[in-house]
Amino acid sequence: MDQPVYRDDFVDIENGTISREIFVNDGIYQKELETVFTRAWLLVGHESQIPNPGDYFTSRMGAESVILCRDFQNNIHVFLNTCTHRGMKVCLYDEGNTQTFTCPFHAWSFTPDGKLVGVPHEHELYSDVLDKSQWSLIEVPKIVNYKGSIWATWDENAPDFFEYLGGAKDHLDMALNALDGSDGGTEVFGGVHKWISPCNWKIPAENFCGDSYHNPSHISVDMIGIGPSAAKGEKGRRDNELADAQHIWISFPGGHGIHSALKPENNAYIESYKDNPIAEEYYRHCYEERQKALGDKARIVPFVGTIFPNMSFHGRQPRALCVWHPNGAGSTEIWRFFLVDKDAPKEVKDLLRRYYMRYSGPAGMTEQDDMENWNYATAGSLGVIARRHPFNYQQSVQKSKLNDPVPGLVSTQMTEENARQYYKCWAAYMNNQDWDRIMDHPVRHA
Amino acid sequence: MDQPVYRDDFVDIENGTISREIFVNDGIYQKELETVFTRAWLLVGHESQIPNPGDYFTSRMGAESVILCRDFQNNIHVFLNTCTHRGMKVCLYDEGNTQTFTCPFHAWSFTPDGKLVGVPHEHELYSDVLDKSQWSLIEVPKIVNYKGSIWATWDENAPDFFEYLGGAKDHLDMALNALDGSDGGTEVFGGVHKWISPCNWKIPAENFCGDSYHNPSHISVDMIGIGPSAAKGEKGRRDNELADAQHIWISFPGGHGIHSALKPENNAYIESYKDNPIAEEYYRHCYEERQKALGDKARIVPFVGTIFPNMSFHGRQPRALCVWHPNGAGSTEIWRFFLVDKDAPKEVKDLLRRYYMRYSGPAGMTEQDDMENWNYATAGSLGVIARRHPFNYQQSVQKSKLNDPVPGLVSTQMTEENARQYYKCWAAYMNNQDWDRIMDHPVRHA
Amino acid sequence: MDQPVYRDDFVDIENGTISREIFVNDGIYQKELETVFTRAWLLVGHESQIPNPGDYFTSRMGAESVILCRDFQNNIHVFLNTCTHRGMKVCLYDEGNTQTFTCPFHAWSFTPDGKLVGVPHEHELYSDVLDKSQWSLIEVPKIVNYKGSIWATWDENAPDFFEYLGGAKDHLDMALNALDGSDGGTEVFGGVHKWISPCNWKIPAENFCGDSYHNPSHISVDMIGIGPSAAKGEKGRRDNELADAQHIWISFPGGHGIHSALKPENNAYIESYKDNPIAEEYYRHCYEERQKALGDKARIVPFVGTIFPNMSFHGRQPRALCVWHPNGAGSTEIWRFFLVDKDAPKEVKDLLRRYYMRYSGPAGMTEQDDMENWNYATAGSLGVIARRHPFNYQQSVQKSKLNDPVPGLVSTQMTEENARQYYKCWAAYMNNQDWDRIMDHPVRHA
Amino acid sequence: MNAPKLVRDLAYFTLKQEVEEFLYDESELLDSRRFEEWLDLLTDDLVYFMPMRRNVKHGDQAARENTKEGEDISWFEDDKWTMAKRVEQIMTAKHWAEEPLSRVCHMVSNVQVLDAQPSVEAVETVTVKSRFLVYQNRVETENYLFVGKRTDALRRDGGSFKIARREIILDQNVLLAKNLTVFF
Amino acid sequence: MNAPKLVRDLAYFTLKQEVEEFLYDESELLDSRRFEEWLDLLTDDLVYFMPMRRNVKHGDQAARENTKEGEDISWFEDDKWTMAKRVEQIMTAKHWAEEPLSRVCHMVSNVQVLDAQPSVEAVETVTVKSRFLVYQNRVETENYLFVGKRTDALRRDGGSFKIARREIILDQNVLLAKNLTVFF
Amino acid sequence: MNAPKLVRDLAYFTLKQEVEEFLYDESELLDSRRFEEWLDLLTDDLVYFMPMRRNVKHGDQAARENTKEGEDISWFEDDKWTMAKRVEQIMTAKHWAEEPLSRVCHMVSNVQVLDAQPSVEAVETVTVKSRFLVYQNRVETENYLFVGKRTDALRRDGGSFKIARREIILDQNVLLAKNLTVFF
Ligand code: FES
Ligand code: FES
Ligand code: FES
Ligand SMILES: [Fe+3]
Ligand SMILES: [Fe+3]
Ligand SMILES: [Fe+3]
Repeated sequence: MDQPVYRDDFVDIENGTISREIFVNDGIYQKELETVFTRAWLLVGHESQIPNPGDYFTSRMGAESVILCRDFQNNIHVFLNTCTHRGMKVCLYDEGNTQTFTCPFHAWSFTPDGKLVGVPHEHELYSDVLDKSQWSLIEVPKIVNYKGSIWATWDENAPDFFEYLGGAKDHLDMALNALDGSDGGTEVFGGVHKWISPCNWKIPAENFCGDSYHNPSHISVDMIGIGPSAAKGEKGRRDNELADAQHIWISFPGGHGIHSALKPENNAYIESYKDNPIAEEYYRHCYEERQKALGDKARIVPFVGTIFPNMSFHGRQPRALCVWHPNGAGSTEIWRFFLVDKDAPKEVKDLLRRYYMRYSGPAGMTEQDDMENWNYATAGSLGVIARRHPFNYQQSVQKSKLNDPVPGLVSTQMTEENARQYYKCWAAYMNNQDWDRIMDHPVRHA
Repeated sequence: MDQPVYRDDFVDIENGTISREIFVNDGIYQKELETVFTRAWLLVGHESQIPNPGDYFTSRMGAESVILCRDFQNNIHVFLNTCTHRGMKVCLYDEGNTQTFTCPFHAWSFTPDGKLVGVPHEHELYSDVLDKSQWSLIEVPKIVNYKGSIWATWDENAPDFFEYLGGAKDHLDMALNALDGSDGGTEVFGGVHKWISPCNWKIPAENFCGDSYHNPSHISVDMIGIGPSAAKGEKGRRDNELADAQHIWISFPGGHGIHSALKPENNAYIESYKDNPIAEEYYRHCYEERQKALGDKARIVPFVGTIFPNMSFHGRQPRALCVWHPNGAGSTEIWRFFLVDKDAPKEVKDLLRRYYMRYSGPAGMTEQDDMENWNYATAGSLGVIARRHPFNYQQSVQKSKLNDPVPGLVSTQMTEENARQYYKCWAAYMNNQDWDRIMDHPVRHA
Repeated sequence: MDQPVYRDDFVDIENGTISREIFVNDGIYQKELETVFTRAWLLVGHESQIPNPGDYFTSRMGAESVILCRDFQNNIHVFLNTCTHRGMKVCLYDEGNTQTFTCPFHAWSFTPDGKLVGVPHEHELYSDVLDKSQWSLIEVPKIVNYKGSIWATWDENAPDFFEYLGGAKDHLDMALNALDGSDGGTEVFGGVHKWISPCNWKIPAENFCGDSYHNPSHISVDMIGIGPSAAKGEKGRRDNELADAQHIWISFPGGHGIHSALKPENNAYIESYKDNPIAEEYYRHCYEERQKALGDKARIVPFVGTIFPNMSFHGRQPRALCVWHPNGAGSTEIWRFFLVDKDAPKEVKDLLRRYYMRYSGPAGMTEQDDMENWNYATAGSLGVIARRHPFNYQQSVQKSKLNDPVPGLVSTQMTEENARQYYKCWAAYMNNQDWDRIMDHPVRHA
Repeated sequence: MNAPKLVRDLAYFTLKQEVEEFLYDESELLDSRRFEEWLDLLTDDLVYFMPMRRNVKHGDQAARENTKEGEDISWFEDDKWTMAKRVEQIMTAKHWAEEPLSRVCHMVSNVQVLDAQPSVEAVETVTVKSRFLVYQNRVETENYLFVGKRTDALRRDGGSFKIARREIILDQNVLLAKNLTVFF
Repeated sequence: MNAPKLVRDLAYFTLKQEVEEFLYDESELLDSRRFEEWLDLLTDDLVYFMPMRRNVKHGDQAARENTKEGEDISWFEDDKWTMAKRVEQIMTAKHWAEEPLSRVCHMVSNVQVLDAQPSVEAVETVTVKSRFLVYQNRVETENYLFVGKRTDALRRDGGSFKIARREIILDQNVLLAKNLTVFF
Repeated sequence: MNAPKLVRDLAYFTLKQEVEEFLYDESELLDSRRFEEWLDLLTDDLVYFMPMRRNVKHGDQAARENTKEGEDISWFEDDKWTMAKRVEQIMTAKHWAEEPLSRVCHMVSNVQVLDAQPSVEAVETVTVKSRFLVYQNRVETENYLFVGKRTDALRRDGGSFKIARREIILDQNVLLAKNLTVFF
């Protein structure tokens, strides 16, 4: 009844309108689980969470529980957290180290490489019928360890991760590399934020793909100042090191949307950790190191972005990897892994931890106000009359340029182009289109 | 699965049976939202709640939040409470006064006449694309202020309110006029009862359209006496001023059902506020004034009624306007506005307030027992076997007369005719019929 | 969307796979309510709960509330707990004694034989329209009192109970007879366990139809010992009187699955109530009495079993009748009636009560661990990817024999044959097949 | 800190202990359904008031958040006579909303003695604030949780007290229960 | 008012404070999962009883509402040996229903000293009533709330007490939890 | 029984009463939204810590169950400056997550005095454990229940105390609320 099948006119990026149905309709939500989350690359966790053989971290792909673990050959795997015998979860812990995953129901046991190695009374009860090799833990066909971040997809025909990521890679790199530019020099702090937010999962994903227009959401923190220079009187919620930069909004094939910035030629470092001289010194030092290493390329500095469909990152403060797990049409289970330079001094790590906690997550003074809007934007779209009135996505229509000044479909002014392209790609998944059509994008026609 | 489309045999008023499906089926509930609540006239609130320009009261139409407000030209509007940009509720307060409704998400702002007046960075980001006039707050096409009560419909083709109301007007008038008959001399008390009751919304609507047969629900209050003469030993839950009156049950086109009463020729006032001489005096005085003003017409005195689909009123004590907001097939959000004569003395207003509170609403000794029955009548009809057995509506079949002794389809004995006509009309909405068919009714053929 | 209609390939007992859909799919759950629970024989309660005329016990059939009561002619009835006028539950008590069931809504009243005897104002309001005989309480067409246990079905064409039960009767008998074998010498203790468990109802039903393979679920109680000889140092969760017995798993037409045991020729009693000499003496005595009475047939001793679809019993300790009431695809309301010999000494009854409570139900140390597995086996099967991987039912495929050494389709080793046959029968109901097809089973072809 | 102003001396703590005992004994009467005995704890001039609570903008709370006693419609604005009627109704055994009777549990915490007149030592009237959690469970699975604050005026009555005024702040807007049949 | 009968004098309040301390310390042991230490608080002749509760018609409560100790099936009717087994089971680390261990919080309120034998001054056994809210949270999002009353018989044990009898009234009919693995 | 070690003498109970008063007064400030006054109760070197809690296997609790102060990401690891900012934010009237303001009720129970330094008689710092139930209700039907334990270090401040350290154990894993805008 309230679940019409997905219709193409729901996403009309030419006219800049998108139906509210896609954010509230239970039928469309179910279809997303079947068409988007079974095919797209999803972030599962971080290598530094499972340093040793037998280590595991229980994660989530779409609405399903998965186990990220390291086997005794040091290979990393991602398995569906369900016994192949009768479905019991083989792991009810968030993390740990184990020799085998032994099911509490009938004690089938699996090694961390997924193999079914233990079947009680196997000989008497299953001789010449049960082919154990066919009943291993259900494993993702494709997985990648990218600078420590672990990604996986359920679609063996999915493009390889770097092809999938395309030009978005350069920007995600900046989140995963150390501040001084050294390759993948980050780790995640212990402690993963997990909470449930009453909004459709696409709203925060879109929010991070370049919705800079929602600044008014944060007027309260901007008024009082909560950044790393706030104690010295700076207002705003974040360091001001982008003060002299040109913000850029970039869309890429696969629906990824990035918001980065381009510093002026001189590319001067701007003091932005005034509350703490050690941090200030560290940031200045890293900034200069990065410039030495990258030269002119160092002028591009990260901000935020969304890797389709539901992973977002904060490349600058508060540096983090976020996943917006679908949890029903009107509910999202949010996970956030916080990043920091492996080699940063303790003082800097402590300052950042505290800043991250007061900025992000359910106790974050900034994100609390985002979530209030995500919540009631979803609730405000549930009704029969509301669903007759599409959302407006007309911002900066036709204003983006191709590969100028950087690769991608680029806008140098605030735009909803990233969102429009995000939903165009989403629609391709909903229509079960092939990967060519999914990855279709203006930059491909340049 | 458990949601067959609506079938015509569900409502069989000839044989006096109605399927339980219409009270428990989720699919039918969704269809009601789409066919009934998007077309019928709905009560939104009362003028006295928004006396000044900029005043607003957040109300509800069907399952959706709406804003009732007064603009600075003193015009009253009803808007859907959702931002046209991305759906955020533009108002999270129950009531107040404001210059603009400014959305917390991206700060689009709307004046109380609905106009989109503020779009941050409009020129840079939306030049020659966004036609602001097309993105005002979503407003009802039709609204009416009837003796202070505000009504609206989402259907621009709906008949005008008085045509819609038809003969039911004379009876609703009695609730909205002052006791002495002076036109619309009522106001609503501050404080609107809002609570959630686990029943299908049509059950209370039907209950008020003339189900006098459910008296046994109230045996406990009738035994102990809680009325305005109870302290003087009167039993029963209400004044006894109808002791000598002829009760009449009247159905009107549009599905409205009324239960009023006709006093004898002499039309003597009956003492019924014995606990309080000032009230007694006031009621006697008003009664006589009304008789002077209306003459023989004064013999008709109000009791209760339902204006299709989900508004009911108590014309006598405890005088109130009720709305049964659909809140899921098995849940109703009940709102009640309590009426009182603007010019009644403080003592009378106080006595009535207290009486209203002990009689009505979730703390009301009378209505508590109604709700228990509404709750478990719904629950008792959920099952597969139960759904195979329709409800019985055979009471006083064929016993009503046309326009005798008063206009309408009238019964002078207890009857389920009002309910039968109510569901016949409801079925017309469910079949998306035109207004002629919806307003079709025996009195139209007289 | 997530509710494909039932498909035949969901149950593939030849290859020993069953789709997870049947345990998690809301559409299939609805279909079960309509096809299985409206036709199969269901356990309603026990005669000893309503010893006197006017006594009633409020029970449940499928997802619906029913009243088990004894009329004043001493006949036992089962009625749907809903008023035929407008659906109100006519009984909100768990048990009691009454002259009539009088509806609180409009006071229609029904005698314990279901007749509508009271209709307020019947003559004025219903003369020559209402045929009271047609509006009795809705009664099951078939009911049986089998050794005190009361069973009913909504299908008047259902086979008679004993035909339905078939060979399973001999085994259920052992639960309902006294320990000394005397016919139906049991009663139920006061106090019925009722609780809600987040699992699909078929999982526990299958668990009791012979899933002896889930022993690992109970490793904790087996390690510590909680049985009636535990204080004397015995480990395990149950008496060890089956130590020398041959376990047998038997499937019967109608989908019933039984797990009993066959004692050796000498059929010696094994001490198993060491903690209490009186109980020990009582059990030994009954054992010998039973052997005298039954001779060689006494070698068959009961263990557990499931009578299709949702009734299970514990024939040995903790002796009980269980019902797995469907309560949503992912929720089961579990009821358990505990059995004891009418004539057992108080000491024995007390010892058993205490043992039952520490073993069974939500406070039962054994069953708690079952429920954990039932819960997360259901939860672990909800996902889109999980649903693509069927459960494994390959245990002891093709290993059962016909009527050897006892009647039925028998396995002398642990097997999932009982489960396979259970689901084969379930599939027949889902396909609305006739009773011949439903009762079709290998033993019918022997 | 702007705390209740009484000196926290021995007399104060003794009074407070007495008050706590009284409130616990009262809860016990209610939960064990000894309603008539509970009525005896109410003075004849009792005021039993529970306002409704609105969502209003920052700064408007004092003026607009709660409905006003003696002026607006509230959840309760009862006198002793009405409370007696409520009890009488339950006792008819025909009060369907309480038939069968609910299973109710009153948890009282954070007892604060805000004022004692004329003095803590010779108290006539004591003003007491407390927090409550009232758990109501009915029929098979009906379940309601009421949490909020009470401000009571207790009047000395020999060795014990009587309740002269009770103001109940229920922390809800739309009432999340079908009924208010429990006493707070 | 028919309240607990003891004189509310200094000895009474001192005893009550002692009892409150004991109950809070007990909760702390349970919530910090020091189960063996908690067992030491139970006398060897412990009776631990939690009846089931029925919906019955007005007037039948006394006779039929609760299942009967020593006669009916209840939720719990345990002795010390059984409680020890329950603890032993948790400690196996194989008790799946408590693996991983629940996060449990015991809130105790409305402590009432109903009786003290032979006397408040030289107490051997004290009868204590209290209200409880037990919050249980497990795995990711499992959440259960248990609210009700306890009546304990506490036996003097040197400077402290031991629990000789605990009767738990859980205010539910159909149990609204999948398991009862927590101690009350 | 391994209970808190202080002797339960008059001085102890007097101190405990004082502490209870303090905690109740504090709750009252929070629930009546007198946030600036509440800030005055925090010492300048305040540590306000709420770890996240993991599901880990039996035996790993001590090492892995809770996130670690000074090392991991937690729900809160705030100093006074940050708490002041949180209050400041609410006062802007633009903190959408608290606009309109929530209806909040703090219930505190099971107050235990774990330690008093240098002595109960001349206390400088007292370590207090308590249980909390925080009920939050917002807008129309938003409803959150937070239950857990607090361990506070209270520092003597003239006739009253200040909070020098508060460690909050919220008994949840995945947070069952959209936000943590309330103070615990
Ligand atoms: S479900 Fe895992 S072993 Fe059976
Ligand atoms: S949603 Fe209202 S301004 Fe964007
Ligand atoms: S519903 Fe039972 S008498 Fe009307
Ligand atoms: Fe933001
Ligand atoms: Fe009524
Ligand atoms: Fe088992």
